[in-house]
Amino acid sequence: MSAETFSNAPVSVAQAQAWDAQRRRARIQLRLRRAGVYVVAVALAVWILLPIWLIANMAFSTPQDVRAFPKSFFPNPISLESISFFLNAQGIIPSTGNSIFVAIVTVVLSTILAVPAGYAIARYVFRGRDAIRLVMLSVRAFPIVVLAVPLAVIFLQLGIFDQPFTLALMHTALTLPTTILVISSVFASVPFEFEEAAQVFGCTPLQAFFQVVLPLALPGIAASAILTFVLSWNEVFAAILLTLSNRTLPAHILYNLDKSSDPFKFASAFVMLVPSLIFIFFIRRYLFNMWGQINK
Amino acid sequence: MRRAKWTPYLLLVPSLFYLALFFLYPMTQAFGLAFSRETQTLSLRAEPVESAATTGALELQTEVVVLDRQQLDETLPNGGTRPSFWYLIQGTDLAGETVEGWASQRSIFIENRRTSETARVTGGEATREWTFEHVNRMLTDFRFSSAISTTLLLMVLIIPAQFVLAIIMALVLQSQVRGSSMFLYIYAIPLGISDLVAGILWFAIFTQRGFLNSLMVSAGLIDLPFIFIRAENISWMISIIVLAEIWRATSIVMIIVVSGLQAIPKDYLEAGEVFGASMWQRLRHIILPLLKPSLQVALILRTILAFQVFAVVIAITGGDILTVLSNETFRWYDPARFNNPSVAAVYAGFIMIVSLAISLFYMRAVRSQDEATKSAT
Amino acid sequence: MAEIVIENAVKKFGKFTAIDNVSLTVHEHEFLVLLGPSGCGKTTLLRAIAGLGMLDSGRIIIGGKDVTYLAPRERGISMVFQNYAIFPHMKVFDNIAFGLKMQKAPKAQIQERVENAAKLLHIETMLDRFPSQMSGGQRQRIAVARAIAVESGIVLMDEPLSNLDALLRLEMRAELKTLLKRLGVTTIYVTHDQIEAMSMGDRIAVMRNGKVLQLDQPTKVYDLPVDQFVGGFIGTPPMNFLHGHVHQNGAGYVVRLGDFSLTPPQDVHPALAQQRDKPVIIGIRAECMEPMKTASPDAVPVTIDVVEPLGAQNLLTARIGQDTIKVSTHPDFTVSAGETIWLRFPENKVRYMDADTGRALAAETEKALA
Amino acid sequence: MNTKIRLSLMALAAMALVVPPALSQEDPVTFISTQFNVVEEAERARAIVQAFGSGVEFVVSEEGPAIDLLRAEAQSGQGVQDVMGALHGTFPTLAGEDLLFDLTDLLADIEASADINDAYVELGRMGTEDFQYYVPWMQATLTMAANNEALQYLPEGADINALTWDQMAEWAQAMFDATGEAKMGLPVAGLIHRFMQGYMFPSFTGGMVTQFNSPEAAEMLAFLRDDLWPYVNPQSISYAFMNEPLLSGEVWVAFDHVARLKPAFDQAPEDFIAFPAPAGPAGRGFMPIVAGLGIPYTTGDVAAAEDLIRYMLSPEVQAQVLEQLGFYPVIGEVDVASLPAGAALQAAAVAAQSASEDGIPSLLPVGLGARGGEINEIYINTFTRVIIDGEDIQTVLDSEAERLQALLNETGASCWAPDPASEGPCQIATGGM
Repeated sequence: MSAETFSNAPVSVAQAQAWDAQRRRARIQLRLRRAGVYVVAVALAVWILLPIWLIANMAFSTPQDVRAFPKSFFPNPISLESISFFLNAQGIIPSTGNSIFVAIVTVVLSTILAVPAGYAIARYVFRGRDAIRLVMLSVRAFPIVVLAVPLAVIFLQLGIFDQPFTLALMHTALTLPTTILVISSVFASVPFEFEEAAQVFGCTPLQAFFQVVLPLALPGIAASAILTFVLSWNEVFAAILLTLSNRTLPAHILYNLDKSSDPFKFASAFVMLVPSLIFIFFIRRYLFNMWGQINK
Repeated sequence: MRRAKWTPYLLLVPSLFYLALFFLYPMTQAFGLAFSRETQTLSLRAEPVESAATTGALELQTEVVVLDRQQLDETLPNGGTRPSFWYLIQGTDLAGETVEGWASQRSIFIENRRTSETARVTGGEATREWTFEHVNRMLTDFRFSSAISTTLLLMVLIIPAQFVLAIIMALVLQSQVRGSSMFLYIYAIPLGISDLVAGILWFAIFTQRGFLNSLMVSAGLIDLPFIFIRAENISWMISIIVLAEIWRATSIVMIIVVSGLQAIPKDYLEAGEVFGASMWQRLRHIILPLLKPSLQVALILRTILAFQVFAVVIAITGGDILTVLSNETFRWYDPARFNNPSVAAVYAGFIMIVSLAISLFYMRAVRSQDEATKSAT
Repeated sequence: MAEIVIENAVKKFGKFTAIDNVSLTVHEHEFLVLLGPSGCGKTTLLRAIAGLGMLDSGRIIIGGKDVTYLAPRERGISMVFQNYAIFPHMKVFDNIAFGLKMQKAPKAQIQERVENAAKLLHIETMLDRFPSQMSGGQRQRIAVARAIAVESGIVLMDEPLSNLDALLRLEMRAELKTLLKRLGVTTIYVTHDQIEAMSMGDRIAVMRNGKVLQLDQPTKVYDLPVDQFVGGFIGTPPMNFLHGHVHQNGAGYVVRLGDFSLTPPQDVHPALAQQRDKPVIIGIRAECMEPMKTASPDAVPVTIDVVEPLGAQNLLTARIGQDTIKVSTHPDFTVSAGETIWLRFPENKVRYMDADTGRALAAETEKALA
Repeated sequence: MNTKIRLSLMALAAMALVVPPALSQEDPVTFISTQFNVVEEAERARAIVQAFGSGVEFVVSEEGPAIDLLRAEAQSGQGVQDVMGALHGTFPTLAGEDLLFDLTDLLADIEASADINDAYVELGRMGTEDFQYYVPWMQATLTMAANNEALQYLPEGADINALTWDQMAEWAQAMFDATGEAKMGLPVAGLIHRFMQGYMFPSFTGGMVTQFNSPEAAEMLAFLRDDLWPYVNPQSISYAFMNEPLLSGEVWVAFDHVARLKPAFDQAPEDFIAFPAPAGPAGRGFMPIVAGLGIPYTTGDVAAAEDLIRYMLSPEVQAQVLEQLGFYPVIGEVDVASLPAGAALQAAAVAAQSASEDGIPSLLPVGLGARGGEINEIYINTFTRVIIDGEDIQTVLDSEAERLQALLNETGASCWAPDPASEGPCQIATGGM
């Protein structure tokens, strides 16, 4: 059934035209506003991407072009000379290996420690729960420098200084509070009813955890693991203090920064940046979840 | 939610133990480093062996007379041998007494092992004592005050700009423009970028033959490259660091703000619209007040991180002319420079105290508002 | 003047049409209820009137002014939200004063209007509190007070009572109705609760699938539903629908229900003519039938399946052919399951509907929408 | 493609897990060096060292950790490091803790076939008479380098091999006036402390430490601040190595360590010339940098370690080190003539600098030990406070002199040339305390 028009006054042609004009104007205004937002969005994106483009441009230029002035904003010719020079330079492959090793150990350790702790915070009401959350928050707020210096001295005394494994211990300490809070929010987002249902249908609490909760929480835990990886991969202050001959990639680069040529510098920045680009892409959807919960 | 007596504690024990091991223990050690000093005194021995009874003690740099010497052949654990020299020396100790006894070559400097008649004490056993010397060294270091002021200046310049930018980013993302998931990714990219890389990126733009000068010279705006990184005009270097830090660390604020925004029921904003609030009024009267808890978290986090700003500064300025607190910590720790972990520990403690104090101040400021909110209960 | 005219409003979300060419007029001082099941587009329509979502086509005219493309704040309306949207960071006073403050009203005026609104809603003692310390009902009152404080003349309400418990809802219903009548504001009120709609509205617009099916006074909508859906949606129990057959009977028509024949009123006959020898739906409300314990030629026998004594009435569930019928009887009318009773269908209470489209076969249907 | 990336990532991770930095083969000769820490240099040095034999391992380390390592090995009695290569300044700590073999016999053996610079042999004895802590390994210094473009602005009548600091300032000003850019560069984020210690202070005061707060030192700083710095490229504050700014053309005239200038000479020998540092009123201060090779007591194989040192002192290796790493031979038997153009240019400048008649070789005080870095900070601070921060010269000199004297007293470090040798801690003549 089609509805009828109920406005009683007949519409004059002039008025109809006026309405049309008004409609057009409003549309344009709306579109302008949208376009405005879009322009801001794009401008912000350019602001983020431009430096990355420039460094990529440098990384793929010949060393001559890197030193040229004025510099070109596009690599011409595209050259892998700088990148391959960087990758072949002494210490890069081992320090990359160290970085990956440290990051993996950090991820494994902090996840193993954080899963039970996060679960406890998410699921149980107990005396001191808020205090523990507060401790987590304040601990993650500690300046790294405060810990790195004494830890370096302690590790030296213990004879475990300058080993990737000990750096991973330190990185675990740095990332653990964040990881616990993130994982607790991941668990909190799995409805408790599921677990109860599983138990009603015959699971032990442990079975319920492994059969129901963990599979549901796994993507979130994986995202938190990636975040932990990125944190460890980028961390430079503790790394430069706690390692010497077994430096991680950022520490190695920072230490050689003032001694390195520009092509090396720019290639190193680019190579360090690439994993971040990839990892952030994978966890972009989880970022808000993780932080949304930490806020609370 | 469950109630249980022991389970949650059991689950938390490993983490808490770990944190105690890597936070509490280093903290106490840092305290020890910062407030104690190692001094050396040479214990003289009755016989030319380390285990012999002591006959007295001498301060470092004491000039001594060599009365007798002995050359022993020491067998090393790896099977080799080395000559080992012991000297019967005599000198004046702290109390003014003349003491004499045996000391190994390790502890004294002697020009000729076989013929010299005098030597100087250069080694001994370490003893620790409490001291404010390291605190004093930090306070009297001429870079200390400039490190503080630069750090604070950076904080004051960076944080507000980051918040404004992060809120704009968040609002743009909230407005659901086309491709907003792509924009979200792009805005989040710096989250994974280390301060070191960010520093190199922005250095490449602002260095004398960098991109900005390339652009300006190519465009004919200037004839000669403008030198931004120069000691005569610190404000340029500050500006570059500020830009780099805003570029790098706004993402985290953006994430926090967006998740805070998402938690604000749409109703509130619509109610604002219906009741006549303009976009600005909605931001001012509804969004920002409701975002406050999120902004607080971000503010504390950013403040603490601002005190740790390090690699960006090094990468852009070289780190000597323009210095910040964490750079000073590193300078004092660095074996190639001061090689003095004690002063570094004092710096680290200072950073911690200041950033905790500021965080507490924020929390206090927040709480007074919260209490106002709840006072009517 | 606070008349609201909606002309040919269309709103689509992708392929889904939320508002499908709706036109209606809300008169000044009128209390109009938009009623319909969830997803029928009533809230979308309300939001379009508020300006919280722009129409794809069509126009909205408020007080003679075309507001189709205006922002909400330029439309001179106020609104009560389903979840109240009471700002948690503002005291009750500031919440109520919000609209006025946004318009930068003078302080004295704000004070006066807030106090008046608060008094009207009996929350004048709570102005200094924060909403977090208030109950659902109190928040509801704040939301209403905020809406009336701006004195815009138009209040839009989006299921405002749905979050209250049953008792409170009953109380608020009456209070809101009198309050809004007294203030003389034009109200558009969205609900899915047909009792609320019946009890509060001057007129009800029943919506389904983005269309307004019927717009009329509550009693009209109740008694003369425009189609099977409206009849089924409104009323507890819903209208009974029986399957009949149209037969020509000389110049006129009868509708056969099994062996039983119903004689429709004359004005339906032209419509029935079109349905000759076809099935037709007979709609009748449970309380409109006369139950009898003895057979009568003008009554149809039915077998009782279930008897539900509800106090004020007895609700019988009976079978008539393949159809089930609900009959509401006086509590004194005592029967038990398995018995047969006879039902008389008063001629003017029966609605005849097209078996395919469900639309009523009646001349006054068209008029009812006016 | 995805799998490829994943595989290579896994391989990298596996490498990190399977081949932890520990060693693999059985007991090679391990050569730990505090030199050639720069990525590119370390690779070339490794290639040279490994030509000695299959089992040799070349490890680079910063000074502090290298010392800690030897210390730790001495405590355990078992050592992996067989040869220690370091700058002269590193050895006092090792000597003080008695960690090194006496190499007197080895040195005599080498000297039978090679002529080692006597001054450096003496340095290797660390002030003792009968204990050779290290065998001199190689030497370096800091010189000037200039782009040929700059030569046209050289003040008239100036001999580039015998410049004075005043002429240098004139030159820098002439370049500035002509191009509008400050074309002189100093490594302010690099070895600026060496510039002060070994060049400015000795050239103006005739000493490095003892004349620290003398009127001549004040004059020198005033010259630096008023006459030279205005024509120094302001971005010098971020320069650590001068080869990059030279190569890119940001600066035309630069001062730096020969090794740090070397890449420029290697890449574009035709564009650059090298020349000695200018002279001041007191002479031509310059800083010879000597590196030595020592053998820790904990070596497992003294004979192999000695062989490696002999190898490192052979003319061929010394020539290779010069050619590829920019460190100069300590023996006289190296044929410099056959060097590539860039290396030859630098070698000539080094020779001219050390052979100049008014030359003042300047060495750091000996015995600063673990606090060796602190003396550098004092000279850096002096530069920063006066030149960058614009503090009053004498105030800065006096307060830094106080720190310097305290440092010397606490460590017992003694003076070397150009300051008169001291008994006990070096003393600043004008009363630092």
